[in-house]
Amino acid sequence: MSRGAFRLSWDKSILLLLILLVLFGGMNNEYFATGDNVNFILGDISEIMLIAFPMALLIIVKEIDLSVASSLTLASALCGVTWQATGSIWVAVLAGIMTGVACGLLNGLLVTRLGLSSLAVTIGTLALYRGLCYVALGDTPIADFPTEFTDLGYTPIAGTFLPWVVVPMVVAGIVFWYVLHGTRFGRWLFAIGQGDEAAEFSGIPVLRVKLWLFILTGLMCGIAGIGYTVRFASSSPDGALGFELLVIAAVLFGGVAIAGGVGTIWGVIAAVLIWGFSQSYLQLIGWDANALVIVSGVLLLLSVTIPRLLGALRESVAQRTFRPKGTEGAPPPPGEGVAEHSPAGAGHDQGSHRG
Amino acid sequence: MAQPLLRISDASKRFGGVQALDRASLVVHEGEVVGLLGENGAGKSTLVKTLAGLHQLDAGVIELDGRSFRQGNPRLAREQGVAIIYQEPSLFPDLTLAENVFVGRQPKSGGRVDWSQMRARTASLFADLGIDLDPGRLARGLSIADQQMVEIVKALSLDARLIIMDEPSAALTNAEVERLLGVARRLRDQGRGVIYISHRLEEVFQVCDSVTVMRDGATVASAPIAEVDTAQIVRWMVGREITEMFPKVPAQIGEVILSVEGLSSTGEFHDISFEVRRGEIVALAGLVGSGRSEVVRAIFGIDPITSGTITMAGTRLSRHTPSRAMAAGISLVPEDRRLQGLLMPASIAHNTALTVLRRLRRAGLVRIGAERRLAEEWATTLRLRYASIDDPVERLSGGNQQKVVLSKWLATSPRLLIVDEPTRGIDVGTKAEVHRLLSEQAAAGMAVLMVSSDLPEVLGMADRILVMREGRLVDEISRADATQERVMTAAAGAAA
Amino acid sequence: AQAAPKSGLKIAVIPKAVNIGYFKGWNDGAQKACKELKAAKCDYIGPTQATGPAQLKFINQAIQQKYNAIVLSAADQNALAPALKKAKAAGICVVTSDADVADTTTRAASVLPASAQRIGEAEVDWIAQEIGGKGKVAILSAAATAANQNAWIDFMKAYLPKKYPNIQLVGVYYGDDDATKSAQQYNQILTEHPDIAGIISPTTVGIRAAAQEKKSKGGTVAITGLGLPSEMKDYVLGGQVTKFGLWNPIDLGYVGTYAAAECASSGNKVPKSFKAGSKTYTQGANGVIFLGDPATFDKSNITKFAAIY
Amino acid sequence: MSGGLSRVARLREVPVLSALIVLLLLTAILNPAFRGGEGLKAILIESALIAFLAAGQANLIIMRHIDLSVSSTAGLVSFLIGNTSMNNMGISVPQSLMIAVAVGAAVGIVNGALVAYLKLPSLVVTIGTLYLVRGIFNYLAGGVTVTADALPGWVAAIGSGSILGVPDLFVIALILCVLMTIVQTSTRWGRDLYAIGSNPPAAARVGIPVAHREFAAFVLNGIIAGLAGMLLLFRFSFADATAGLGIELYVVAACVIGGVAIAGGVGTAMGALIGAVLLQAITFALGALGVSQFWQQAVAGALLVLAIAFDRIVALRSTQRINRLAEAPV
Ligand SMILES: Nc1ncnc2c1ncn2[C@@H]1O[C@H](COP(=O)(O)OP(=O)(O)OP(=O)(O)O)[C@@H](O)[C@H]1O
Ligand SMILES: Nc1ncnc2c1ncn2[C@@H]1O[C@H](COP(=O)(O)OP(=O)(O)OP(=O)(O)O)[C@@H](O)[C@H]1O
Ligand SMILES: [Mg+2]
Ligand SMILES: [Mg+2]
Repeated sequence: MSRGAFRLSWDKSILLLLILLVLFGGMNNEYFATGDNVNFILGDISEIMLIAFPMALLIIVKEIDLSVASSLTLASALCGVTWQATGSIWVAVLAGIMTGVACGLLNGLLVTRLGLSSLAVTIGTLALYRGLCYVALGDTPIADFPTEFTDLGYTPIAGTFLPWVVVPMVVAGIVFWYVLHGTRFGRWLFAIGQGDEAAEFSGIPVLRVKLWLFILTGLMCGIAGIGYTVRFASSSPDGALGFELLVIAAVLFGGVAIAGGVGTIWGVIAAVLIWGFSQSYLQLIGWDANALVIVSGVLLLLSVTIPRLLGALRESVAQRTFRPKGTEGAPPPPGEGVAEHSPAGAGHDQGSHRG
Repeated sequence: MAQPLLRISDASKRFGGVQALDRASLVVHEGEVVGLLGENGAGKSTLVKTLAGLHQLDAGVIELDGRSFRQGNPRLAREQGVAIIYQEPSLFPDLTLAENVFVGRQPKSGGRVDWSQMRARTASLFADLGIDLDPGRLARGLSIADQQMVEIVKALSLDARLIIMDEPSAALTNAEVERLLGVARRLRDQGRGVIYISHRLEEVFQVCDSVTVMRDGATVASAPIAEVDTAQIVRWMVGREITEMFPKVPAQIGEVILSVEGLSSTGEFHDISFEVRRGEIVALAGLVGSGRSEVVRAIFGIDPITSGTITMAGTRLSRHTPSRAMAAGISLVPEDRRLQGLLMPASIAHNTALTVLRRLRRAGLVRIGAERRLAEEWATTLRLRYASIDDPVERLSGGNQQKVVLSKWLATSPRLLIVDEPTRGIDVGTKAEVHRLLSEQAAAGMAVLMVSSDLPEVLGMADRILVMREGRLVDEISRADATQERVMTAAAGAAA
Repeated sequence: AQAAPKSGLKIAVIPKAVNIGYFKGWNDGAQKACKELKAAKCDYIGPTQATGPAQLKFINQAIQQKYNAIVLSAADQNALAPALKKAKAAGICVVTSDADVADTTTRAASVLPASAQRIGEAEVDWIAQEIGGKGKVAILSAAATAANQNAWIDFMKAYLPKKYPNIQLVGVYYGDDDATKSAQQYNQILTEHPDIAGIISPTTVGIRAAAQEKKSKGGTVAITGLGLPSEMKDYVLGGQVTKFGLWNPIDLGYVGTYAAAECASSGNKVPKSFKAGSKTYTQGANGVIFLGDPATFDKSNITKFAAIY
Repeated sequence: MSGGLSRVARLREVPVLSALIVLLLLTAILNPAFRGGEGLKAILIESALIAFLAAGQANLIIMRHIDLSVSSTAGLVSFLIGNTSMNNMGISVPQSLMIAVAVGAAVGIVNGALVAYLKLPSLVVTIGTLYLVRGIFNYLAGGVTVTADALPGWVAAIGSGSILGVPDLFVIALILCVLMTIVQTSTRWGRDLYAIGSNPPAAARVGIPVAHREFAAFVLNGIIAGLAGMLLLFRFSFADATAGLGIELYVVAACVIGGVAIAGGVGTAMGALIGAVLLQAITFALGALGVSQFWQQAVAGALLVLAIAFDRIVALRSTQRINRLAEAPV
């Protein structure tokens, strides 16, 4: 028999949760579902979203990048410094993005060429890049950007309530979704996460793929760094502090397994949106900042606990229901090709596997 | 007859949708080696894992020494006198060999772990089995054969009443297998019970006192060894006759496909030169550690080489990587299927299609339907036992996993198929199928390079045999001249 | 000429961070003003981390919930500009209190303790007095980007060579307003300059950390700067610190809230001069209202003030 | 500590220790002010807290786990003890210990239960409890600050005391690390941790109660984090809502530098302690060498990366050498 046309996996559940949240919030708080507030929320989550995409890919291949907040800030810093030096905002934006790419490249080279653990390396570069921000900016943040540039941070796209940062977010969302779930490269990523040696033996250039992922992460940090500069109309060396754990938390909340090999882009999108909308809603109904921090923690814990408990439940039901022997399960509906957030995927070890 | 050491009756166990054990039974007496046989996926490992405390039966009775056996905990199983050598070696790479042997029950003195006593006891166990390894070295980097030997020592050190060996010989070559059989006999003579699982029937006849055959999770027959022959066992196992073990199809041997010249890799192998032709099956024989796997890994571009050339169909391969090797038409079925061959948590479909995704794309997107169809076709061709094509391969039995690795590489339609121990852990029925498949592929014009430690397989399948010893090519034997003695002599050197 | 503030206003009181002791006092002042003004509500909302981006959420909250006015201690002088522009466009009066923003057009007025020059020079005078006008001095500041501190430090640097040529400034150290980091920086100063005579710490976290380190390790280095009397009492009585100063955060919050209410009641402009409680305050250049010189604390008055803030 | 493994363990720590010594010597040569021993003392004081926490963290990293919630736990404990003392005009040592152990164990039990028995990934769980505990902590603390005058005398006494010239705080951390190293290298419980980290499924097969070990190590680490909260209070005689913020990554960094590899199965608490000292020594040495404030963090970061790379290379070399020696004919 068919296994049911629709299997409620974690990433789909939170998509549902997101819709419920928006409906519920809109009905219960007059300020919540206004265009203006949505504009703000989308701007507020934009950096997390932009970096969560490549971070999801990195975690799928069992790597991680803790230096993203520092890379973002360094990109913003170099954007500012270049703006002051050249007076051309285009050159400055390019310099910022290239800085991000350079940060990612260094991480990638250290991890793939020297075979170091990415968790350890990026704790190191986290400090390094942050230090370079201070070297670049000293004690004076740069804030004399042209107003046309910084106005992009709060004027909506003409005729809508959407902020301009929605553009890179949507583009990135589509590109990442396409690459991860549709292409051969995406399959490679899952393969590397599920067994990197076997992937190597299958002709996948594992190290090169990982290097590209780190560079991609750097690129997205660079873009997010520009967004950050715009939204806060300044480059400051102490921006985005503690942001890395937020990004990772969002990615994991979105159903990407820290043990690698499992994850979806829509799960990540839903997770980041839920985080943004729920924080806004709770704030609007009067919860204080401490409560919001607690909610972040609880959400994260639930994101791993619920699928595990559901998985256990499903297993025990499967044990009891009789399934005739030799019956081959009918193929699930098309479009189900991606690995789901299964209990097996959320394995308990986060270190790299080896033989 | 005296009360048996072990009596299992009506054992049933279900994994999700798979009935792994279906009222199976097994009896082992003191001083007896019982051969437990059956096709891949018949339930042998599941049955013995229950004895090891890893699984708990859904139904059934286990009696050890007339007392009810307490299931479900490895420590408990050990305390009740059961030791097991698992099908897949599982050592701790960061611990020393001595600690690997005694892990979880390290000898203590004064409340602290007594390292020197542990080393000494391991050294004496090693000496007992003629193992030439330092108990103080780390397990990391040990060859599969050596890992298997440490596993054996680990089980022996337990001083158990019932010792289970789940395909212990799969990774070993003849000399080590001999030693292993010696150990089994000695255990029997000491009055212990031994369960010996193997797909190599000749070993079973050498060492076992009786055989029990399983099929589809049930016990189909049990008999003293003297009352059965190979044909009978095979009939019980697969439910039909197997007419020919090595169905070699005569093939037209054509032009040179692979040509290797002066291939060297420091510390691994030296000055290897040979050719493989279209339609030809060339076997690479030798003892464990002779460097055969290294050579084929280098040809596939996994390991770097220090000098020499690799030429495929007249084109010299440079800056060699696995993807370039694949582009040149080379496929490699690696020796360690769990680590190198398969993505264990991924589905059968994903594993099968991984090597041919390029072909399955439309507009840059992988077609999921085509992927699944491809996998199903290969599953049918190789008679894979599976529930759903979307099931993770980790749920398959060892032999069925090996079939998935084979389909994954045959799907690439390679010009040169390299297989490293292709039938390790595969049951007789499937083995014959694999042989037939290799032979057919060769007949259809594929060149095959086969690394194998299974001498009958080498002799039965190869058109030409290359023998390696200590990283060098020492002999080349044509099919007509090949005998067991000649291969062994070349492999072991003058000393043998 | 001044209209009485209308009652029933909704005012958001946003500190740099809700869990810094200093802002408790600041908020006390704001709440006192609110009661006097009969405001509908004065909500003390703010982040747990003192950064501009974290404050942004709360400015947005005030905009969404249509507060009439915001009293803000800006954690970042630049990063809030876009948000404040938005608030202005939404018709909300923003008055900065305690810490101002760089772009003064984005807020209606600012209530500050004293001019940066006065504060910087006063601290230099305190240390010079204690070390006898000569020797090595270091500054233990908050974050390298802290706008207030940087402004004061600039004036200190200009004033020192002019007034006290025998005092040598050996460096500025940044403790990031973090107890751990500040203590570490104190030790760093002493390691690098064992002959250091004095340390100026123009931040409550820094001066307290320095005093605590001196108390636990002993030593003769003179410490002064800006600190909360309640946090410093022990060290003044214990002799680690002779004299330090601070304005009254309660007053800052109090006057800031009055200014915000005035603004919201009189067409989004803070009147040139207005009354808060019994005193009248007048705007200076750029809409800045100074409360006056910082108060100084020593053995004679610390116990009294420690009970207040 | 005889036998092969402790030989390897010691070898893993040699490179870090030599890097530390070279760094200290170099600094002392270049800056005379550093020679007085005050610099060394300052380094030891600053590294004590990180080293103390690293002792518990090492157990987890050895098992391929991680606990990022320690900073929140330590902060909460330091505040609770301080606040209790402030409200009750003082607090006794046993009372403080009780708070530390109770809070630490509570957090440890939550982490441990979720990781060990529900088999949830520890990184996710402990980022979750990091936020959760920090949120509760901030909620309780609000804007309250606990100052030195509200604390009993023994707090300051331990914080500023020293034994034979070595700061008390460091002595406490050292004792814990030595004890933990003995547990790790010479008890079955400790050896089980290495087996689990080296090959988790195999550990279950040889009958090691993997979940119980994981649970116990998390609870132990929670308790150590709780006790670290006391150290935090000793150190600063002060507590507010920011106590301990952000130190979790330093703890992990100390372990990694000290040879406790993220991939599991290797390293000891002593190594982590040396790593913690090296981490602080880098910062102090840069200052003493006159590196500008703005460059210091960048250079420290670069050195951190170098240390990680260096340790990795040396570790590879020594493993290879040992195996070569072992394979040589006897
Ligand atoms: N943990 C598990 N989860 C799900 N199914 C399992 C599990 N272990 C075994 N099975 C299934 O149970 C059946 C019996 O497997 P088992 O490993 O016992 O076979 P086997 O006789 O040892 O085969 P082989 O000779 O290939 O090793 C197979 O169909 C296998 O897929
Ligand atoms: N995957 C591996 N990783 C690291 N070292 C390996 C690996 N495989 C083999 N080796 C090492 O290379 C040596 C040569 O073993 P190799 O497997 O090449 O021999 P072989 O002749 O192919 O024997 P086998 O029958 O085991 O395949 C072994 O002693 C082992 O130490
Ligand atoms: Mg089996
Ligand atoms: Mg081999």
